Amino acid sequence: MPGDITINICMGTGGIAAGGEAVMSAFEDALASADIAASVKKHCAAHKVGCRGFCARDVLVDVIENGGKHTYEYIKPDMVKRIVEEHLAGGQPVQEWLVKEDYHTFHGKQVRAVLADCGEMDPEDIEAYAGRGGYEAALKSLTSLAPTDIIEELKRSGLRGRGGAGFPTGLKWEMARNEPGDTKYIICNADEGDPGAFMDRSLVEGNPHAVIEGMLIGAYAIGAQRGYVYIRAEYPLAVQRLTIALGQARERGFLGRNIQNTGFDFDIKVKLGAGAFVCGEETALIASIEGNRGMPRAKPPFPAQKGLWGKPTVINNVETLANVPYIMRKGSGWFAGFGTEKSKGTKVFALTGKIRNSGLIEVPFGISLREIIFDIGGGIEGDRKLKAVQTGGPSGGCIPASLMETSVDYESLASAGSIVGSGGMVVLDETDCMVNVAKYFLEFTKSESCGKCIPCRVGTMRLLEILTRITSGKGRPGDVELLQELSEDIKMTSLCGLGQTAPNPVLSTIRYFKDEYDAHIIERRCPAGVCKSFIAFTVLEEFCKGCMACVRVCPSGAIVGEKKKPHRIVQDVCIKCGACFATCKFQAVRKRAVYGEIHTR
Amino acid sequence: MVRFTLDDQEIVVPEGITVLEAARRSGIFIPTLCDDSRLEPFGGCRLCVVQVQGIPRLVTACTTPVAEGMRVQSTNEEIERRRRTIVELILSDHPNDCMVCEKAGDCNLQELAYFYDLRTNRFYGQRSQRLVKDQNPFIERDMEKCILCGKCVRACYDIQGVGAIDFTSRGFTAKIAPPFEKDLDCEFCGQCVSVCPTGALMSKQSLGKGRQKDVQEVDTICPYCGCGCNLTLHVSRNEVVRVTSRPDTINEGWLCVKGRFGYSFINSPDRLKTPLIKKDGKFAEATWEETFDYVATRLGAIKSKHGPDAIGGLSSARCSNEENYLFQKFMRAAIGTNNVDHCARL
Amino acid sequence: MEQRLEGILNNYLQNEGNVISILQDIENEFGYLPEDAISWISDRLDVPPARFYGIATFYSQFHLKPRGKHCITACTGTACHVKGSEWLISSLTSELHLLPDEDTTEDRKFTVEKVNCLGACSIAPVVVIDKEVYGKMSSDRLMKLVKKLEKKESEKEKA
Amino acid sequence: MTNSLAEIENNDVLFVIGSNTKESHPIIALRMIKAKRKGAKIIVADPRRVPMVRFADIWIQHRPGTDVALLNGMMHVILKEGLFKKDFIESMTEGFDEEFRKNLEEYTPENAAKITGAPKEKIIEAARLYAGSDRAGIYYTMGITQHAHGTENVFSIANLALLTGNLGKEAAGVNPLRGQNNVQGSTDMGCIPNMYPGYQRVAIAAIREKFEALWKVKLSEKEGMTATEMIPAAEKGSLKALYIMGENPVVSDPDCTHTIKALKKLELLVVQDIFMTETAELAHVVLPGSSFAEKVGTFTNSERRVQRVRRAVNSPGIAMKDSLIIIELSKRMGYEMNYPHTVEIFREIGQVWPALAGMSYARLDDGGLQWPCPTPDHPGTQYLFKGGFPRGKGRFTTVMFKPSAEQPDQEYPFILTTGRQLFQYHTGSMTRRVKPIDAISPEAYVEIHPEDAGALAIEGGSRVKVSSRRGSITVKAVVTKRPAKGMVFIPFHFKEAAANVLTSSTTLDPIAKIPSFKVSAVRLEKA
Repeated sequence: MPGDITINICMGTGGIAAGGEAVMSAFEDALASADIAASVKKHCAAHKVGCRGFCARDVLVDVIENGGKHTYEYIKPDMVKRIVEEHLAGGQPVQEWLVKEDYHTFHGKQVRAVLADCGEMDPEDIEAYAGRGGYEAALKSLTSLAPTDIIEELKRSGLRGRGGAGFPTGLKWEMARNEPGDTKYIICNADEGDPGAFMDRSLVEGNPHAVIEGMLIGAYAIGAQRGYVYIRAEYPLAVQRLTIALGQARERGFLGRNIQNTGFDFDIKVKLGAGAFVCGEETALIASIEGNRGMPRAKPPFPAQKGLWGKPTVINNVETLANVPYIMRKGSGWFAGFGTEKSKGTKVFALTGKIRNSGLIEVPFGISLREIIFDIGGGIEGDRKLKAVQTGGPSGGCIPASLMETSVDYESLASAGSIVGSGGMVVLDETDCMVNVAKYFLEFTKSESCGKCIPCRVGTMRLLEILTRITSGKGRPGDVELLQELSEDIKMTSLCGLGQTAPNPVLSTIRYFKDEYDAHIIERRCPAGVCKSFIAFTVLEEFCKGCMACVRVCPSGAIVGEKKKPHRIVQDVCIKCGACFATCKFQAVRKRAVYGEIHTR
Repeated sequence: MVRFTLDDQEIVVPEGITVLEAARRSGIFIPTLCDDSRLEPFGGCRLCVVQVQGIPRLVTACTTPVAEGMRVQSTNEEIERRRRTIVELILSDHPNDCMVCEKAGDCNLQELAYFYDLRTNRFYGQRSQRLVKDQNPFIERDMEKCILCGKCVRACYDIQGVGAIDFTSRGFTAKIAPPFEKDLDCEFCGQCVSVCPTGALMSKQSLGKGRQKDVQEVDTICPYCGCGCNLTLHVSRNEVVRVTSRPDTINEGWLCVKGRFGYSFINSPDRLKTPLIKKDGKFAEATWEETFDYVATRLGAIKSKHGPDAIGGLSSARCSNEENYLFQKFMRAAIGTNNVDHCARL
Repeated sequence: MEQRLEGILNNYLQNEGNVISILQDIENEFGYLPEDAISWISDRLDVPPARFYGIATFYSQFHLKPRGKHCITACTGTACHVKGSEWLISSLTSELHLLPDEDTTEDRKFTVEKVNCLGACSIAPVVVIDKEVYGKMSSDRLMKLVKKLEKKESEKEKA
Repeated sequence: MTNSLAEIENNDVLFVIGSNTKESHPIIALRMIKAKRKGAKIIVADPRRVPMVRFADIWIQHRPGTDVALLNGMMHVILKEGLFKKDFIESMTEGFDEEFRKNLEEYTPENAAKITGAPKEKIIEAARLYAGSDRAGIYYTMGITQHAHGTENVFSIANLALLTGNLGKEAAGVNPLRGQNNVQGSTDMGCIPNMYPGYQRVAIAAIREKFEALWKVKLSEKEGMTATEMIPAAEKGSLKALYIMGENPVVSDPDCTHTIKALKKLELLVVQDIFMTETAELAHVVLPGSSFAEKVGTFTNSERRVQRVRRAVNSPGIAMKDSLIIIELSKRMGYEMNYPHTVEIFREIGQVWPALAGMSYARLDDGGLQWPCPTPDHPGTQYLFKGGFPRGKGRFTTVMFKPSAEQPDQEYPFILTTGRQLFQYHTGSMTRRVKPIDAISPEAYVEIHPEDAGALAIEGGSRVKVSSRRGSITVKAVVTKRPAKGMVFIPFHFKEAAANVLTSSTTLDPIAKIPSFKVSAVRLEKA
């Protein structure tokens, strides 16, 4: 029963980690307490909602009354009682806990199209979704549209795959539809493996029904009877909400036999990933659903021709599918109204890293990086200098601060040496070492390579080895050129997208930050002070108060000293973990550069 | 039939075949380490990359079906440069001990290293850690030499239907191993040995008995069951040291454990070397003359005393047609009886 | 063991699962994949054990050795990485005296593992201890949490 | 085989009955697996869980010796459901009469299930699958033939193929797989007591006269004895001399004790072999012959393909080519054979048997040829009975199920089946001298079902004494679900624990004289 007052509590993974559940039960307790119950409770309902986007401020709580909305940030359970008493019962919002100006600028330049319902309703309640127009599009599609109409409408909308490659969705569906055969499949790829990305998790947690509805429409359009959601097991909450939503959709007749009396049969199964990044690649994902090692195979044949169990199969990313019901409901014109000529609509990004307002954002294509970072993101943490933005995860690249006017769309980011990718956007500042960043991504792709093809299996290892020797002071002249040559060979000859894009972080950092590579190789220093071989931690005696704080946190026992006397770090024992540096309240622990070893061949 | 252009040459091939197969039929060489036309295409070694007009990246000839009007370039400076890097990468994770390797002279990888003139390597680095010891009696598994072409896995799984080995782990640590990396325990058909392009899988019985250039190959037929598999005996110093089979035969080059590994009885010290005549319950060596006379005299005596039907002959299903023909002719024409049979019923 | 495996097998046969889902069930049931369990199931399904082994070693979710009692998972996603997850991990392995290539302490009390990304990048760096998510982690705080667990364990031992 | 090995992969149904193909014909099994990969369905009927079962869509585990009941049951279903090929039966066959149909009536799936112990649903399913296919091949071996009623089993199989028209066309047929490399050739060459080379009957005067003219000698009119008749004749004393070339009956023939006793009675036993076999040890004279690698000639495989054998190494010592030994002996027996080279012999074979007339060593060089190949330009015959049968029409034979002669009883409660295993070959004289093979398969064993083993408190790996009415042996126990309950299996390759100590030499098939190796009654005890 919706009451006059609605309380929405953010309960995505971020919200829960910040204590969302405790806040929720605090509200329930407070509302149940005798004196409140009489006056307020019967008008009041507390809901858990999906990700609100601004995860950095969790737990976020909305109080909505008579259409007016007040949002509280950083809410802890012990604050709830006062909100209930003063705001709910007394009608006076607790001013000092409400969100500040930056909360509004965070939202100012965003367009919430696919995220429209995310964070505004209880994701575990199909009625909440239906109440906001959910499943109207599916109903319309199944009852009054021909499959080809749907495909045409999608083509008109200009929707392109949100998983990374940006292939036009309508075309993909058309290919699968035109393949002969009675058995076809639609798969939702929720194996969000890019580090630094959580768009799909947030969508499935916040609005699982939109994904299901998108799959239903897609299934009808291509003629599939069976769908799969391949989702990471690392996302337990998303899996749980999705499973609940599937059950509800089945109960309400949107899945199963003879859907809404249209004679159309379709059902969806959840398949849990088992921890392999490469399974985000279509053919590897299929192999994994079939119960095999997730090793990709060559295309053609494309999955739309020969996919799961050899049948025509469409694989769409979560965000792509979640867009479908909104496009079908609001029209292709509405969708195409956002974005640029070639990149239509909006895109969800996970804005993270050294950014003040990190969180989940949705922006129209064509917005500039500067607007995202400085207007929405509020600039760099601690007022340090922006160095670069990493987009597209391990397949993407780093765009330097000088190119912040770059428009965010498929083509512009590609020409800047990166990609839109699935939507990870990690902001890097002056304390980040770009060689280390490249090495980080190669470490990632090397350990996620399936091992099937040689350029990726051996090539990424060799790239990593070269990067490792550069960051550990053993770089050789010519290493940068060798990295470039090998990178090109790997890109051109690898079997699947993982290998074909694995060298991108190397190439783009060389392209924009060659000076940092040179500094490591020639000058033997790490300008950002990140690479352990080039730094040492020391205690400045004049600042040290002898408080023993660093001695306590040092995991390797490298700090010696007595109470009230200056401490000392034994360099041979120090593992350079930085714990002391982070702990010292008096800035007595200093990081200094050391020269690298003399290079020998 | 499909018409397409390969290196500026117009070629007509049956529908559905791969660019690699089409090139082979046209006599155009494209290097590969993981392809075998009897196995499903794998696309793992990437050496057969070619340029197809309209596709920005290189594609593998082994997995790309020929399409009408396709324009394919099988070689040029760029393609060869990339192929060379791939071989270089393989060698950077390989023991490169060709001078003592059993496979030298018959090794596809060695050939490619020679072809691309890889005297030095830009990429020497960590080598993958793989098991070398395997106590099984048949197959030497020197997995350090494995390049993960997966031919053995495909042969074991798809052709032999066994699946004794599979890819394990992933990325640089990937390897091919029996479950839990124990010793190989399988049908020991040796299909894996026959498809291995390097010295990773070898027959233990053949080790040190002569490299390929030292042996003479003789094609013949297997002496065991009735499949009639074609064998190629590898002979060195009057000894059969290895058995292989050609892929263009009725058994498509596949053999079983007996056919591939069961040959050493030929050179067994137990072989009968001279005729033997039993005297006082003991065998004594005899010359052929003595022996023939002995047998003919005894047979003649029995024949004249008891008639030819007191003599019988059992021929052998392991002897040739010619021998069997002579044997029955001997029984019927020389002895004069139809008492001749063989072991068809056993 | 057989009884538990029988249950897993029935569940698989009823829900048309695949080899991976069987392994996931075994991992959930036993905390790792015991060799005997794989042999048993491979025999029952007539699927070569090599295939199970190949899959088990491909996906990082599966473990062939028993895990520690407490599982500490450090996220190494990009956001966590740039916020110092590497330093968190080196302090962890140092504190628990883990050798390189080792993820479980000798007494099987602790397992330290990395995960590519938990998708909770806004609260980076993230560490999960026994399934509870901790955001904005510092090595100081992490050491305190670990030491608390260690203390609890040694007290239990004494008692 | 009526059809060819290469055709197997184009079958859409394969009915494998009484054949442990994966172990006894490993490479033929690969073709079957290939067929499966290409979408074929496989039916395996075998009392044991042979490795081929892994690839089977339907596995019928019937009791040993109940094949006729199973096949008749299938035909009952095919008749009742109208799945038979009327046109084919009318135009190509005879004997599809009242008697034949009437006989099948009693083999309802229920009755067949009762006799065979296999569930009736599987019998029905297999019947429908086989009859529903246009390209269905039957593959069988000794599991069908080595019975006291082996010939009837074979007739039954032929009936099934005729009923569904799966004969005389590509990728179908009735395909017995031959167990030894040239067993086909030995038969083709007339090493059988009632036929000259090329299946030409001794009893027909015109044929005999033809051979007399060719061989320039008077030939005996009397059909001879089979191998299984010669041994009792030796024991009785009517056979005085035996010349054995490349055979080891002591180990391979039923009832070893009896075989040894019989051979010892001979006045002259001549054994020609490459090893001192158990049989050779009993001989008066041993002639050292040549192995396959030391001679030229031809072998004929299961699919009637004649292929070239080539010399690779020299024979050891003064061992001689087997053909030369025969030629020399013949000369001394007063019958001159004149063949300067082996090719001359092959040419003569072509003269006596038209099916090989078109072949020459040169033509055989490239992969061999399948007989019949009557002329030098004939491409060989891929499958038999295209457009008709040699006798005019294919004949249905009414076959009734007969229980095996030796049934288990209280004293001997288990059914013993003997047979081959993957690593060894026949009597082991070759394979057991190959070190790695001996390492992997060093000794004889008996396969026992776990429930039977449990009841007798027999543990895997322990020694078991297996006894029959003929004798007893002691072997290692292998406890496995491979055999059905109540059944045990012993491979016959191992002379030191010869399975043929247990088998019977008296329960022969009345027509083919084949021993009943698949059903003997035995008792098990802990040793």
